[in-house]
Amino acid sequence: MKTIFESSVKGRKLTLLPESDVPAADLKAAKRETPLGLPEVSENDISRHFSEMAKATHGVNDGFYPLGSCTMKYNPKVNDEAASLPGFTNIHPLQPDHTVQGCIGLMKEAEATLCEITGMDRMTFQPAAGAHGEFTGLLLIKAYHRSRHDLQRNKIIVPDSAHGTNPASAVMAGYEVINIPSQEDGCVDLEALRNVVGDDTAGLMLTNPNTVGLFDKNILEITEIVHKAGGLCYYDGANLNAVIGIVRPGDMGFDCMHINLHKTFSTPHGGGGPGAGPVGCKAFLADFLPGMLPEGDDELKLVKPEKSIGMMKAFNGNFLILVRAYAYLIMLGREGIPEIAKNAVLNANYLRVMLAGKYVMPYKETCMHEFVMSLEHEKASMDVTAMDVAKALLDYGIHPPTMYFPLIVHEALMVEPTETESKETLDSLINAFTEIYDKALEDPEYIKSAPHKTIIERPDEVSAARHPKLRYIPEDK
Amino acid sequence: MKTIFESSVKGRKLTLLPESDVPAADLKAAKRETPLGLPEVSENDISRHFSEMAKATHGVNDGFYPLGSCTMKYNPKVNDEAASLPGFTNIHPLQPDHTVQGCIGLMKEAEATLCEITGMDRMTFQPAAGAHGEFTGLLLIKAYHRSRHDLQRNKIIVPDSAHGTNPASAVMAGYEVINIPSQEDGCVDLEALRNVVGDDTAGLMLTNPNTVGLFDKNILEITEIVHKAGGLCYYDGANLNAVIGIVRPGDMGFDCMHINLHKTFSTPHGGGGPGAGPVGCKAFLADFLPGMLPEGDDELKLVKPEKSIGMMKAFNGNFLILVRAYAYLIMLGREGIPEIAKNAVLNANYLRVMLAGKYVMPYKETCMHEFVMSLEHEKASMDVTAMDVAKALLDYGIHPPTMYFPLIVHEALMVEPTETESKETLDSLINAFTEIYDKALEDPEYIKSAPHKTIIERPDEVSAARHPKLRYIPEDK
Amino acid sequence: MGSFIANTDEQQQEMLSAAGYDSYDDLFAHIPEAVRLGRDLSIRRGLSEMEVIREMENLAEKNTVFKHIFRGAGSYDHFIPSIVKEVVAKEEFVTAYTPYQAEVSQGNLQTIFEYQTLMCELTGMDVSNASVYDGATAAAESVFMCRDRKRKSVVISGTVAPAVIDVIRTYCSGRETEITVVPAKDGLTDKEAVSAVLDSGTACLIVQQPNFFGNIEDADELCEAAHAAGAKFVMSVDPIAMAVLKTPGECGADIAVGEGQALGMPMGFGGPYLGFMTAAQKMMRQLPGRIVGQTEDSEGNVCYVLTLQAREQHIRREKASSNICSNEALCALTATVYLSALGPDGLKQAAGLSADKAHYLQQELAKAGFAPAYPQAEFFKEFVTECPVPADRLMAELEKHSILGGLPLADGKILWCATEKNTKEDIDELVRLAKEVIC
Amino acid sequence: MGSFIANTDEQQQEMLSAAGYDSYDDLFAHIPEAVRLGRDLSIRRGLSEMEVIREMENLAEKNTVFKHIFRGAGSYDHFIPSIVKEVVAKEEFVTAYTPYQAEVSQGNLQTIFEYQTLMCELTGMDVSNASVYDGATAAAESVFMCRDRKRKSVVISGTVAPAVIDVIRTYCSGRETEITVVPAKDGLTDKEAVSAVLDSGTACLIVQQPNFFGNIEDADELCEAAHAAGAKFVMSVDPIAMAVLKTPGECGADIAVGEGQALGMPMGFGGPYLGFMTAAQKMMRQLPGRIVGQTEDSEGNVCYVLTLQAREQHIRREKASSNICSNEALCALTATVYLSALGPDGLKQAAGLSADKAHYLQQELAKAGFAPAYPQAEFFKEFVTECPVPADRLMAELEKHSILGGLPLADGKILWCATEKNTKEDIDELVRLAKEVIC
Ligand SMILES: Cc1ncc(COP(=O)(O)O)c(C=O)c1O
Ligand SMILES: Cc1ncc(COP(=O)(O)O)c(C=O)c1O
Repeated sequence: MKTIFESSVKGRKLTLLPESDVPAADLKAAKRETPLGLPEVSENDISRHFSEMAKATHGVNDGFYPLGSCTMKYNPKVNDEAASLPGFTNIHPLQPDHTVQGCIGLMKEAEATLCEITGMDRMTFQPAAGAHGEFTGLLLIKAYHRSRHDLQRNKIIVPDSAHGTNPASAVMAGYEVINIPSQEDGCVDLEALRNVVGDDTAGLMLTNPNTVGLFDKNILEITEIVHKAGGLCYYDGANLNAVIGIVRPGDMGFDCMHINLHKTFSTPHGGGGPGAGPVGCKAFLADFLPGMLPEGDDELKLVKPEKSIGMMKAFNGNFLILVRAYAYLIMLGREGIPEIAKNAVLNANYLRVMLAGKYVMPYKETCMHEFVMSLEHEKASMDVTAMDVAKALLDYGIHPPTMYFPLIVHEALMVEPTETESKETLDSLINAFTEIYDKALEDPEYIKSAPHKTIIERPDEVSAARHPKLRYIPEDK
Repeated sequence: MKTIFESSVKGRKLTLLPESDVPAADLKAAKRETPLGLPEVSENDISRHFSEMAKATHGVNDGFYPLGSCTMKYNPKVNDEAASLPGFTNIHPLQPDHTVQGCIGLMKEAEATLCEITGMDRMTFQPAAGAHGEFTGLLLIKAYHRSRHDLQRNKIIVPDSAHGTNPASAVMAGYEVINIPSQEDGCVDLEALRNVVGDDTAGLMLTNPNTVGLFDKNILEITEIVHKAGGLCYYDGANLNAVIGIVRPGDMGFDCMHINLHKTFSTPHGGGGPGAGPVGCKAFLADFLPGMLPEGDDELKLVKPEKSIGMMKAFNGNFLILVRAYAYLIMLGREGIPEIAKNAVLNANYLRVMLAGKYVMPYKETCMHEFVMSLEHEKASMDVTAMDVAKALLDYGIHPPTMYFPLIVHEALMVEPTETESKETLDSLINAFTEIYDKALEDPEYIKSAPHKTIIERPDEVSAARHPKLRYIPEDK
Repeated sequence: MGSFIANTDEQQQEMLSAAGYDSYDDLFAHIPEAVRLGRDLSIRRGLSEMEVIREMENLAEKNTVFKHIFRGAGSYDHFIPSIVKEVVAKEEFVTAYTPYQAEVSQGNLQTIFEYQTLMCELTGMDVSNASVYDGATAAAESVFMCRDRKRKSVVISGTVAPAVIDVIRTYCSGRETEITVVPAKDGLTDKEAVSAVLDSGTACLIVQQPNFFGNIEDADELCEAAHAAGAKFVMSVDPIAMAVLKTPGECGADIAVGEGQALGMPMGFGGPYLGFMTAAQKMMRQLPGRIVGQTEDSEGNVCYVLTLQAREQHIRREKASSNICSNEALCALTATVYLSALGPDGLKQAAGLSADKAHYLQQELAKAGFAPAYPQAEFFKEFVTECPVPADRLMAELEKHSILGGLPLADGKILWCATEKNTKEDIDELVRLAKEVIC
Repeated sequence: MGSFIANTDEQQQEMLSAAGYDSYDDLFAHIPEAVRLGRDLSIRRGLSEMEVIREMENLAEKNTVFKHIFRGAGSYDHFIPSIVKEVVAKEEFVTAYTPYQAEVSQGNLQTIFEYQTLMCELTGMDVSNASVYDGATAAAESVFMCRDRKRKSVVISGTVAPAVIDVIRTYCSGRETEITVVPAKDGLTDKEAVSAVLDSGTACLIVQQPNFFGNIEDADELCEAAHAAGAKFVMSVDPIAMAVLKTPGECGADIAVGEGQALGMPMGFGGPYLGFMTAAQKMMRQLPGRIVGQTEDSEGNVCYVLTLQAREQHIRREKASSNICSNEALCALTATVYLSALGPDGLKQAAGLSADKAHYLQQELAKAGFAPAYPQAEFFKEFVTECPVPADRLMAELEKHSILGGLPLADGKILWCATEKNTKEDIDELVRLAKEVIC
């Protein structure tokens, strides 16, 4: 597919802006001298180019997207309609409070609702994504210990099954990462945990259900061990879809956490963002929250908490994403919220049980909203890897599960169906997996060279990294 | 591709409407007893189904669409944005005039602009499409003759090259159609015309440029002949793109006409509508116009003309289509409008000359915005028809030209590139046509069995008409 | 000045040369001097997109967007789900032409096939076309379907919407078609009077259900009367009401027509709307306009094409069943998505809520002193009341509160409407204001 | 209650059985009683879509949408072309995840590649990432790119936007990073003071162009000073200004960052926005976040993949260059379409018009008694004036006329902004009102 630059014709343009109605400013400052290499195209060129690009992009609207740890549920269109109201889009972030009572009101209501759902007391909407939320939460923990002059606590405990953002965030917050091994079932090894906690423990980062999709039954003990050692417990909320309305992180003993609005609360992923990663905390941490929090009853205002860690982002966070999530929240409400978890868990277990006939499930227990399968056996016996099976799914119009995560399972495929998928769709995945297995037995080369129906074959990632071509360069250069 | 009905699962639904907050009405009237066979689906199902449908539909955004007589130009998105403003969409058609000053003002300005462009004096926006406009115009002609008690005028003269809607409209208006043969160049045979006019002539329907894309130089003589005989002249405005800003139907001697907003004025075709076919007329016909016309200066109102033929459509026509056209009109303005015709004509002639090397152009003169090629030679020599070449173009991602129209050219392909297409796009068509020709020489079967890259092969149209299946019928019925 | 010309000046020069022309003058040289405009158009200078959108916003702001709408009379403020707007905005649907090339139009064709199915389901009829311009032209086209050499006159109940009657009259004004409008009686079709005028020259009887006054007609009996005279029975129906009322198919109608705007289209000051037409099998070949049929391709795959084209103007020219060419395809798609989104339960709910709200409004208005004009008749979502003061005064007061009241009728009465969008709170407020006006 | 659950109750039962569970209780039986909520959430009942949209409209109406905006300070009211909104609303772009599966994500990947190219063109730098959260976090991430064992402190000019400085401070608060903010002098970076604090421990000098006060810095000199001390030079730039001002690349900067909101994103009460980051080739492997590279597939077709992943958290975990995972992809797409639509001429026009309007506004305000605060400095589209009355009084008056005036600063001055959207007429009206207030 041609790049937009290759459609460029010198002098071609749209007519977007008017002539000036005031005298020309005469800037004396140093001017740009390099030619401005933007494409010169017509609106027609743009429409066609990006139509072609969209068609070469698999969205949730194109089919099943059971990408584990990503909660690729259906994104209701009413969210987008709400977020496109001019009363939200055309608001300057530095308007005086009395002119943004709707925005602040929405933040206040969203905060109250999400606090009730998570068992937290207060929440900031500044973080723009899950990882950003982790970083924020860890700074809260740091501020807490500092405020108590408990300065030697410089370690964050992270299970080896954790998402990569957890250790990375801990380091950004200036912590040393203590990795603890998971038990065979992906759950926290209490002994190992007891062994590492101490008066240098700042806190623990954990997600429950864990990254293999299992609910850690010892969760109260885990958080207690950390608390007893003087550490705090951070909850990675990426897996909230599994427990929403059923179990609350606050009740499991967590002190702060982030939520991925772009997962559990159905705001679209946008091909990689923007998301939003609000951070909730228990009351004792609320004074440290970053950004501006909604306060007041009739006259609402945005107020910076007293001992705030500062600002995680300019302005009020990804507000239009919050608008989407809020529309979703009020639509589902009290009765709808727990249905999410129930159906997410049911769909995952249905798939797990149905696929267990052909594929090896390293964990036999009831899973939560997702489960991990291991292709170790297939790799050994037919030389067909998790990657090969994933690629073969592409030919069925199905987006593959997450590959090779969590790291503690070999040849992992991590399947998260979400609650918005129907039995028929799940059955189509079961069918595809089954056919792929059978085909792999019969003709492994076919699977190993999949996909066969996509617009490109497997890309050469190695040479991409070895000889990085990161921008278009015109032929004549 | 599955129909939406085949995705239906009993009990599946969206949650769009609230519970009632008033007592239930108890209707005693006869109730529907037949089950209501609408699909039961989720919003996710809808999103995926119609995404699949959209992807199986070639739009202007997918590539070149040189469909003759249809003016498939690029539709600027600003038109759609304007037409989606709540101040237009949420207006009830029966609101009192003082609450719709914006709508009436827009109609008034659009009327003035289009009258200046066409050389007409007044215009109605009630007709919903070109054919609807023709019917309207013919009723105007009828009302005019009736008002003069000139009652024997019961014939409308139509050249045999005319679009099918012309004779059909004439019949709807209660006229007898007199077909006159065209000259070899598709122009009106003055002798033949002189022979048929008389005191039973109600009028003539004509388009200029004519349907083979040539400008009829005798146009003033033609309209004079008709006028002398007491008839009126109706202009089929479907070809206005060729002359806009250069020649005005009013100056060619036409008394009334329609405009296709969905051709010349860049409102999208919507897969077959809605369009809009405003009808303009000279002052002496204005009193007969249907619908409500904008009047007044400060306080605008909608007024029904005194001797109005009545109503062609409930309410004020396809108003939101007019909004789109108006946005386009004010954007292009005085300088932009003539550029349309110039570039439409240039693009057509460029293609015509470039293709003349391989293909037979039955008319050698300068064409206007479109031209007709004849595949008669190819049919005779290689048994490759206009249809075959058209289908072969599909494999290039190009929508074929209009086939087998006008009827006066055998194996016709009618090509209208429009002004919004670039030289590169035109060259891609020239290239495709050239390759097809060469391939046809070498392997005619390949062309005769085209297309090869579309989701279906050529459909069986004969059995479709012989055993009509016009609706989905569930398997169990 | 705005422009959507793709080619640069340089390219244009290049192409002129390549095609053998010196200049644009040369290119247009064949056009006789006498007809050339030879001057600039006397219209405004062109604008940039930014100016255009500002000007359009200014125009739109000159209109009053009422928050609460209690007016119907052929255009209805029903709720439009977000998914409907999303789907019909897809560029492929918006920009394609009529699907002449089936191989690259299967999506468009299949959705029309689905639309046809839905309209048949809704009305209980056998076949549907792909749409006509609006409900009124649909009614008018139905006359042409019924007319033949022997039967040339039309009987229309006086309870049919005046705009629909007007359009039928205009459509029929070209060909001698006698039209008899039988005055309504107590807000309903006058059955005796209708029976009396039906005769061997009557092509069809046209009745609206619910009728213009919102009242529910006894369609069975009217159908019998028409058939007894050998005439066709045409019902013009509210598609939302079809979820609950006896359908044209169940009543024995030969043709059902109607305005489809309520199925997901905005009021838009009157258009674009959707004229739907369905018919009994035997009238299939009389249907005007596009029709899509299912067939197979040369490999045996199920696929769709425009079919029965022998009825159409481009084939039959002066012998065509109608002149219609472009129809309201995108509106038909809108209805298709709307009906898929609502589903059977949702549509019943929309119908039920509309009726509930209308009945509540009527009761409350009656208590406030606005007596029902046709108390004996049963109504659906519209109804007529007396108005003890000049209607304009009431309307002016309501307008101040962003309420668009019912439609004032010529006889001083008011035609009210309610839909699922009107809340009890809004209705109570309206009634409170109305009461104040007459005190 | 609203719901987007696909399966009906019946299907759920069927699936429960198929998976070996009696009921949902059974399915959740493994969750310890002690942590179960065991009660309904104490939140509102769910609503239907119709109610949701009404409630959201009510909330939106509680905000004031100003017709005329003269406030910037990091969020700008630039014109957004219709085609931009159309393209970025395409469902595929909106709903896809990060393009992990290249074979079905070529469209997404290629547009990111185009975005990277555009950002390099704009800033004159060699390489770009695929976006970070916003301009402020981009600036903060640049610190981490520059920090190493030896150089741990940061020098920031006091003319950098306070919000950006705040975010840098917060980001750096976890790891010992000394931050020195050098107070501004006459609305510009105090070059001498900056040079004085740069030393062998300085990782980087951060400067904003145009700076927070709208003034244009002498970036070349500051770059030299930074490099002389062995520190990296980071420029935070307004992307629109890049059409006319000397670019970071031309100035010799090591890293360019900035807020991309002006490139087609609405103000949206502060987000989502777009943080862009470009760098000199040598810093490529320090860039945080996603990067797309061109490669070939096994058949030799040109294609695109996420690349250089060895920098990223999912591979390197605690050794990653940053923790960033989701970025602002759809905003990057927005910028890509915006820059394609504007093209070189359009972007220069947007920049030129903004500067013209701002300069006219400044002159007129000066005449009206609002003296420029930094008359010696040259500015682009923002500038600071004195305000002879309390700023609040002026703002309140402007608000009555739907004008959002400049941003009142802590010192009683006002930071004004103009863009191509402000007409002469609007500016004259603003100045007239301002004059009245101080009379
Ligand atoms: C378990 C887990 N934690 C954290 C994150 C990071 O979230 P984000 O991508 O929004 O930064 C993810 C996202 O993939 C995740 O799956
Ligand atoms: C020459 C000509 N006349 C009339 C029409 C009818 O226009 P519409 O399809 O809008 O009814 C057409 C449309 O194809 C046409 O090409």
